[in-house]
This record gives sequence, C-alpha cells and structure tokens, in this order.
Amino acid sequence: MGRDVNQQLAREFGLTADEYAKVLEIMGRTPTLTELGIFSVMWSEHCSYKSSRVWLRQLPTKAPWVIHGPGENAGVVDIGDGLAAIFKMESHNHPSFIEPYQGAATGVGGILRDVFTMGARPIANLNALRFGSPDHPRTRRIVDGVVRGIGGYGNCVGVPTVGGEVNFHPAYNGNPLVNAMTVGIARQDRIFLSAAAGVGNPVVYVGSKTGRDGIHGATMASAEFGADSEEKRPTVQVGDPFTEKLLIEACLELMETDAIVAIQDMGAAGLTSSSVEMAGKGGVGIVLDLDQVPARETGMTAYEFMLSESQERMLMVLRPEREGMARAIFEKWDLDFAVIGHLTDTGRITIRHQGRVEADIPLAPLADEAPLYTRPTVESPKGEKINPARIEDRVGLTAALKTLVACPDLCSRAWIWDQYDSTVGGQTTKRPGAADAAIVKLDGLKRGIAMTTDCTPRYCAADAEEGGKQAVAEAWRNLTAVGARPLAITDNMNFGNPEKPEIMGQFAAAIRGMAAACEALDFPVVSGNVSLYNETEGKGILPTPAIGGLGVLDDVSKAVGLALPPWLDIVLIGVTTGWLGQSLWLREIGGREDGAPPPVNLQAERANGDFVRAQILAGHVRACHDVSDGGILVALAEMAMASGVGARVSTHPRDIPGHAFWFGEDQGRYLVACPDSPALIRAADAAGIPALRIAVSGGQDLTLPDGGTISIAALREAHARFFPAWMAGPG
Amino acid sequence: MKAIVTVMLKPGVLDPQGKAIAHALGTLGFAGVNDVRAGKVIELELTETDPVRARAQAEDMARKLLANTVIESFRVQVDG
Amino acid sequence: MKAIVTVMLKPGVLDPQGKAIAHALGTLGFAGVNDVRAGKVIELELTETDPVRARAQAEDMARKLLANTVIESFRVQVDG
Amino acid sequence: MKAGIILFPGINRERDMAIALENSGGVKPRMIWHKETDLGDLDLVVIPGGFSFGDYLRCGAMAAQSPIMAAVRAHAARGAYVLGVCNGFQILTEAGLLPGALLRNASLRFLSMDCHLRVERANTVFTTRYQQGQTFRAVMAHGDGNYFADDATLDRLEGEGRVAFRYATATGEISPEVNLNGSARSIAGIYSDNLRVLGMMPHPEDLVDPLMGGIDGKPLFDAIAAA
Ligand SMILES: Nc1ncnc2c1ncn2[C@@H]1O[C@H](COP(=O)(O)OP(=O)(O)O)[C@@H](O)[C@H]1O
Ligand SMILES: [Mg+2]
Repeated sequence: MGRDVNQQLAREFGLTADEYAKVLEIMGRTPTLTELGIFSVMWSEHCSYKSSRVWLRQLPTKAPWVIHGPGENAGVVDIGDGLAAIFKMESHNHPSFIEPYQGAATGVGGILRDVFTMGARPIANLNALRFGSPDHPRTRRIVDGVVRGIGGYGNCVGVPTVGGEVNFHPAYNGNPLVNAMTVGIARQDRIFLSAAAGVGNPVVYVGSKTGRDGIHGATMASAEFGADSEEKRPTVQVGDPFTEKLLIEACLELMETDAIVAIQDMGAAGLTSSSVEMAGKGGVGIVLDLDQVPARETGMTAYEFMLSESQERMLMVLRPEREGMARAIFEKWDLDFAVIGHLTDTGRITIRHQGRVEADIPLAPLADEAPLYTRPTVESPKGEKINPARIEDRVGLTAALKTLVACPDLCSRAWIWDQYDSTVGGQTTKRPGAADAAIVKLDGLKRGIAMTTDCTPRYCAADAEEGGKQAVAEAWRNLTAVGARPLAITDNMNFGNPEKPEIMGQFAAAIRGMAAACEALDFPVVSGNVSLYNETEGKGILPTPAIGGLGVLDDVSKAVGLALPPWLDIVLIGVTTGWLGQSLWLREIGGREDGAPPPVNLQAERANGDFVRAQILAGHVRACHDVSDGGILVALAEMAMASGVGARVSTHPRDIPGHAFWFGEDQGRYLVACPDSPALIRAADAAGIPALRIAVSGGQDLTLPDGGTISIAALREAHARFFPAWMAGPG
Repeated sequence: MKAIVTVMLKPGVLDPQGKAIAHALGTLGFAGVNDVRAGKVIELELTETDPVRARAQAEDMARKLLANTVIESFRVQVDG
Repeated sequence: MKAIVTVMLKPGVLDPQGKAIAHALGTLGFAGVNDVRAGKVIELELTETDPVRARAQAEDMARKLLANTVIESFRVQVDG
Repeated sequence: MKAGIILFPGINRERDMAIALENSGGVKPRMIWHKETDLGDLDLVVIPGGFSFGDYLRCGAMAAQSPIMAAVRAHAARGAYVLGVCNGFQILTEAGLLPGALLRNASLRFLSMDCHLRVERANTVFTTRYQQGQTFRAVMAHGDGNYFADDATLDRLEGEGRVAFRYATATGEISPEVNLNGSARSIAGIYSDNLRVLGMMPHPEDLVDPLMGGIDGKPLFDAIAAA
C-alpha cells in the first residue's frame, strides 16, 4: 500500500478532520498505516456507535433475571434450572445487497459466534428481513440469495432456523435488511466473557486462516451506497459453515475445562476489534506477533492482517499451563491453533510483523476518546388520525380478506421456511408457522424457550415513537400468545444516514418508544446492534427497529399454537376502535399508505397479556393468536388456515364500520379459542379486560358477518400463491 | 457448437470446498497436492456455428447468469 | 504442475441444474441454446512435474474421491 | 441392543438420534469418532444426518473415505445392523454399502418439511412395529435426497424386496406431487441384500415425542430396540 499517512488518507479511511486531529494528539506523532487502519475501524460507526450511543443509554437494561446486559458479545438472562439464555441480533445489510447469498450466510455465521463465544450452545436462529418491492428488478434475486444463504449456513451448522419475519416495501429497493438472531443455552456457572486478564498469558488464535477478506468491511457498513459501490465489491467474504460447526464443537469442548480466561469472536474489524476490546476491557496491554497468524495468502501486510474480516475465527486468552490441552482439542477438530501474542502490563497494543513494530497504541484513549456525537435531531411530522367512518368500503369483507391473505406482506412464508432446517436438534416444539413465537425445548427438561422477531416499519415511518413502542409490544405479545413469560429483548436498529437530522430524529423517537414499552412490560434490552447509513443515493429506508424477543416456558406442554381446533368459541381480548390508519387494509384495499399508526396503550397491553397468559397456563385456551397486520379477520383466517378448520363469525358492534372493525389494527389484542367462553369472559370481566365472543369454529368454511362465505381451501390457495409464483418468474 | 464455461472463485476468495477436498486427499494418502480450487463447469450446446460469435454469446451468458462476478471469474472455451 | 479434473453427470442421469440454467437463459432472452449440462471442475496444483505421472495421479484421485462413478464421469487435463 | 453413533466432522443430528435410541432402548448409545477404527461388539451402528465435511464436493463423499468406514464395512459383513439417515444414507451409498446415489433435489432447493412414507416391507428388523403398506410421518431436511440408480439396479431392488420406504400421500398413494425431491420410483429408503443395512433420507428420529409434533418415527426405534 505504501501510501503516506496524512489527513487526506484519513478521510479516505472514514475519519473526519477532527477525528484525525485526535488521533495525532493521542499518538503524539504521525500514525503508521496500520495504526491509522486500527483507529479508523475502531472509530467507525459500526464499532464505536458514535452516533447512537447517547440514545442507546436511554434503554432499560436491567431486571432481576438479567445476568449480562449490553456490553458483552451477547445478552444473558436467567431462565431457571441454573441455565442461561444467551442471545443477540445483528445486521448484515450492506453485504447482503452486494452478494445476497454470502452476505446473508456470513451474517448468520457472525451472530452464531457472538453467542457461542460466551459458552452457549446455539439452539435456534431467527431472522428479520426487509426487501424492496417485488416489482423491482433486483428484488427477486436478492430474496432468493438471502434465503438460500441463511439456509445454507444454518442448515449446515445444524442450528434450527425457527422463526423470523419478512416485509416488502419500495423503500428497501436499494438496501435490503438482513438481521439475524441466535439464541444459545449455557450453564450459568460457565459463561465466558471477553475481558482479558493475567499479564504473560498467551493470546491464542483459533479457527480458519486469515486472508484478505472484507478489508474495511466495518467502514463499508458505516457508509452510504453510492455509484461506486461496485468498487467495494471485493470486500465480500465467503462463509464456511463447516468450519464454523467445527469451531462450535471445539470451543464448547474447551469450555468444559478451566483453560479459558477470556474469549472473543473476530467479527467486524477482525483481529483489531477483538484484541483491542479484550485487552481494553481487561485493562491490560497486548503484544501480537503477526508472523504467527495462520495465513491463507502470502505476502499479507500488517495492515491487512489487522483489518481482515476472514470468517470463522476466534481469539482467546488461555491459562498458560492449559495451552497443550487446548491445542489438542483444536487439532482434533482440524482447526488452526496458534499462539500469536501475550498480555502485558503496558496498557498498549503492540503489533509486530517481520521484525518491525507496525503499531503501538495506548488502549485507554483508543476506547475512551472514541468520538461520541450528539447529532442534531429533527422529529418528522406524525401521520394524522384517520376517522374510519370517512373511509368507504368498496369491496366487502370476503374480497378484502382474500386479497389481504394473498398480499406479499401477509401471504404464507412457507416457501422461505421450507428451505430452513427447523427441526435439527430434535427439540423444536413450535416450528415456523405453528405459533406466534417459535418454541425450542431444552434437552432433558420440561422447560423451553420462546422466540420471536418483530417490527412494523410502516408504523415507525408514520410515527417513530409509537412504532418503536409497538415493535417491543408486539414481541411481548407474541411470546405471551404461546404462554411464555417474556424476559428480554435484543434489538437491531436499522436507520438511514445519521448525519441527517430527520434520520436522527427517527432514531431518537424510536428509542423513546422502545424504552417506554420495555419499562412498562418489564422487558429490558440485553443486547443489540445498530446499522446506520441504510440509504441508496440519498433515499432512506423506513426506520426499522427490529426487535428479537425471548421468553421462557416452565413446561412446554402447556404452550399453545395458533391452529384452530373445531367446535370452540373464539374470544377477542382487547379494545377495538376500528383503527385504519397505516393498516394493511388501507394500503392493499384502499390504496393509501397514510394516517397515524395505531397507538399502544402499555397499561392495557400488559393487563391483556397477563390475563391471556394466565388463561393459557391454566389450560383454558386451546389456540391463541395475536391480532396484528390485517386485523381480526386476517388473524382468524390464519388460525383457520393453520388447521384447516373453519369458523362462523358473529356480527360486530354497530358503532364501528364493518371493514374498520374487522380489518383495523388496534393494538394489544388476541384471539383465543376456548371450550368455555362464558367462564373466560367472566374471568376477563372480573379483571377489567375487554373480552368479546366473535366466532365459533367448525366446518370447512369461514362464514363472515356480512353473509359472505369462503372455503378454507380457497383461502389457503390464495395465501400460498405469491412466493412460488413470483419466484418462478423471469430473471 | 459447444461452448464450455468454467467458473472459479476469484483468487483470494476463500474456497471452502477446495480446502476440504485438499484435506480429504491428504487423508487418502495423496501427497504432493499443494493447492486445490473447486469450481463449476457449464457445457452449452449452441446453435451458433461461428466460433467467434459462439464465444461472444457464451461470455455474455456467463456475465449475466452463469458466474457471480462479485466473487467469481470465468473462462470460455469453444469446441468445434 | 496443474491438473484439471472435470466431473460431469453421466448421460442418462437427470441434470436438473443444467435444465434450470437452460430455462433461465431462455427467460433472459438467449436463443439458440439447445442443451446445457452442469458439472464440477477441480483444479489441482501438484508437486509432480512429469505430465504423464501427474495425469495418472489426478485420475487416481478422481476415481477414489473426486467423482462418483455411479453417476459421474470425469476427464483430466494436464497443464504445463 | 448395543448401539453406536458415528461422528464425522459436520454431522449434526447425532443428539437427535441419541435421544430417539435411548428413548426406545433405554441405553445411551456410544459416540464413535470417525478416526476410530474399532466398533467393538455393537449390534447397531447408526450414521446420523448432517453435513459431514460440509457436504463439500458431494454429500457423503469424504466421510465414506474415513478410517472408521472399514470397521463399518466389517460390521455389516458379519450381518450386524446399520442405519444411515439422511447424510448417513448418502455416506452408505458413497461407501458402496448401498447401491445408487443421491442427487440434488429436483427443485434445486433444500426441502425442510414433513412427508409421509409408505412402509414397503414390514418384516425387517427396522419395521416390525409398522404394518405393511401403512404410512407414517417423517421429517424431511435435505438438499440432496433425489435417489438415483440405473434401471437394472432399481428393478433388482424392487425384485428383491429391498425398497424400504416410498414417498406417499397420507393415505398411501404414490404420486409425483409428493415425491418432492424427484427420487427414482419415489424411493425414500432401501435395504442391503441381507436387509440389515437401512438407508433412508427423512428423519424418523425427529418424531419420537408428542411435544415435537408426533411419535410416528418411534416404532422404528422400538423395533430395533427389541431386536
Ligand atoms: N441497539 C442496541 N441496544 C442495546 N445494546 C446494543 C445495541 N447495539 C449494540 N449494543 C450492544 O453493544 C455491544 C457491541 O455490539 P457490537 O459491536 O454489535 O458487537 P460485535 O462486536 O459482536 O459486533 C454489544 O454488547 C451489543 O449488545
Ligand atoms: Mg462480538
């Protein structure tokens, strides 16, 4: 590379003039190229959270069951029986746009490493995906590649992919979102952290060899796509799920021993961020000898070693006397194992390569003096409340229902999940499509974990605060709907360019809404990820704070799914006002994408959910489904399609227009199918919970209150059509 | 006219298949294997009879569909 | 010395990948594609410098590992 | 019944298989690393599903060359039982212990879903707890399950009663719509000539507990446990 280090080069590396001035001040001299590289990735948006940190602090992160909140590789919560669930969500948006298969695959690989690095065996993967309009020429190939990539990686490593969500919207045409979540289980007394300790202890590199992969991926994730994004292509990395599987097994085997002092995956900015963070957190120094790093290519420079994002690698600090035993484990699994340095008491990171010191940086200022911006915010005007009485229904309930269940945002996702191995591990109790949250049982126990991912970006675009609240509330609701006790969330904040005040305004408002919901629902944030600059040539995506929720079931046999059994009453829990603003009915039938999104009443949310959960756990409920996109009728149709059992729907309260009552998207609502609805409604009355019997199940048709009838077979056909037909299209 | 398109990962791109094959050959006792790269080959039977035009066609197909030029490169060979 | 092993499905073995590529080429507007077969290519970098011996080695590797002769045939090409 | 499960790097359904075997037989199976060479006096050797060696090159190709496979061959040769499921089936064909090969699914996509298998023969050690012609549900999870053999081999397998299971509708009809991976003659599983080696693509081990959606696969493990 042989280029002079100066302000011009620093700018090419993504550092502002002020940031570079700070580098000069910390170093007291002109940095070497390698040093500049280290500063630029550590101070990139991706690694330093420089635009978002001030806002993230507002999120509640504590609860009696939280063992480790944000700050570690993943969040850790107590799930009982001496066990912990360890989970996190992470984005791979930019790589998935450039190379959908490998981008998505390596996204899954990366989030898996964040979880097993802490000592957990991964038991489930989920994903939250947003794609451009189905009509856009690039969308089909992106969807195809992303789905294949997620499946290709997850299936091979043998972690079941059990859930996720998918939306389409033109705002993602040039910037799809691929957010991957992993959940793992560990014993509470065997959780591994990343803070290095023990001066003189060996620093050990394990996994795959290092190549020139993805150099400057972290800074790529921190920059907008422009016309030159083609130029950035060689930064794409190829995933090797087979090696990841070996790495999981080898790490977990070593974690059975007392060999590991600290461990950290090499994610974004690879060796740089792992070594800097481990030594920094431990308050020690570190010396690395790059000649010892296993290399896949010849002639790599120190700069390239430090910035490579080659996948499937880990960095560990070991007890010196355990080095031989550890080496034997990794050699058994055919993985590279190399001592590449040791800890010092200097508080500095020192990089040696071919007899020269290529970098020597004090760690404390590298972390403490990282830029932190309180960027200007402007809050966008909110959508206006829409009066349902002024929105005419021109199509009737039957036609609207058929159109809605077939539209890309509501149609069956079976085409996707049929490509994901959802059963490997033999513990998947609720597979994709079976329930509002996926459930995986814990081997040998009655206990199980419920998981979901949620966000409604169109609500967030119309009102980021209500949208942020709604995303958290919906995750909580989905866990509740299977009978689980919601414990905590991870989040993935996907937004546009933070240097634009209206984007930071969305970010700030979404955080405010999320924080309020987390607080009211006792549902803290324990890990997360921020992805900014999701724009293409100036056009931003919809603000998308994706939420990954996790809950626990003490006894998975008490869980319910959404499949509707015959001959039961269906009771609607929660208040219905006929909220059409931002509803899918308004968009798909009314042809308008406007209005204020439905507000979330957090007190009602909590009360309704606590009531529903108690009824489920008491055995009074046979099936349950939350009412979300598409409203009551869509929820009921989904229950019916899941089992093939129909229902006869009653009339509705007169003061609300029919289409608004049946398709409006008021929040905090559930449909529960129960054998004894009078008893359930009495219990609801006593608790002050609105409950209304709206249908009776049975037969093979859905009979609607306006007299229309549609067979479940026809609904299923309409529901299943979109993906296979679209994918069979040209190109 | 037959055109053979060979698609390989670009130099420097990790080739997990090649790596695994090299390892397996080693276990089978084959010595002297320094490197293995795995790729795809697509044999096209074209109506075109002019070798120059057949090559141009195959190259166009490779760029548009057969190779993922983000990570792969290709070569075309035209057979009588 | 470099040896290139090309592995193709035997005639008579259904090649859905080849078929899918043919279909996709059609929808992309490429006419005059009569048949497409998809296969694998494995490039071996061998220590061996004698072409005859290098070919024999590569053929042995193909028979033992690189091809499954129940469904596949292979050809070996040795490059200077 | 002394059972062992062979572990190749990349195998990932060994725990599912161990649960199913222990659930029916009451004994934990022995886990055997692929570099071992001795199977001892096991009655049953199981090669579970997964992606041995990443399924790179061809599914099962590299595992078939592992040191342990000589012992598996000897074990089969002395008439002991072998069960290969999914990747295990692919490995058994690659190793020549079962005829034919498993090609890419005809759809070129990974298929993960329940399917129904028709029991083509109920009097082998694996199927005594099923009825001839009955169907049971199993979990399909593979990218390369498209069974192929030449016509002579297929005729021989059928003539010798060595087709174990076929993909079928819930009521036992054979049709292309339910033969999702495109297998020759809808074949989902086959036996060796002594009927003691069974290879099958779908996973019976993932349906042995009502909580996981059913117990359709349990009779297979009950039958082996009782043998
Ligand atoms: N939006 C967020 N909310 C809460 N915590 C967050 C958020 N984004 C990041 N974090 C936390 O900050 C830490 C660093 O995250 P990150 O840099 O994404 O991890 P990694 O080094 O694995 O890529 C993690 O503990 C993560 O959970
Ligand atoms: Mg990490």
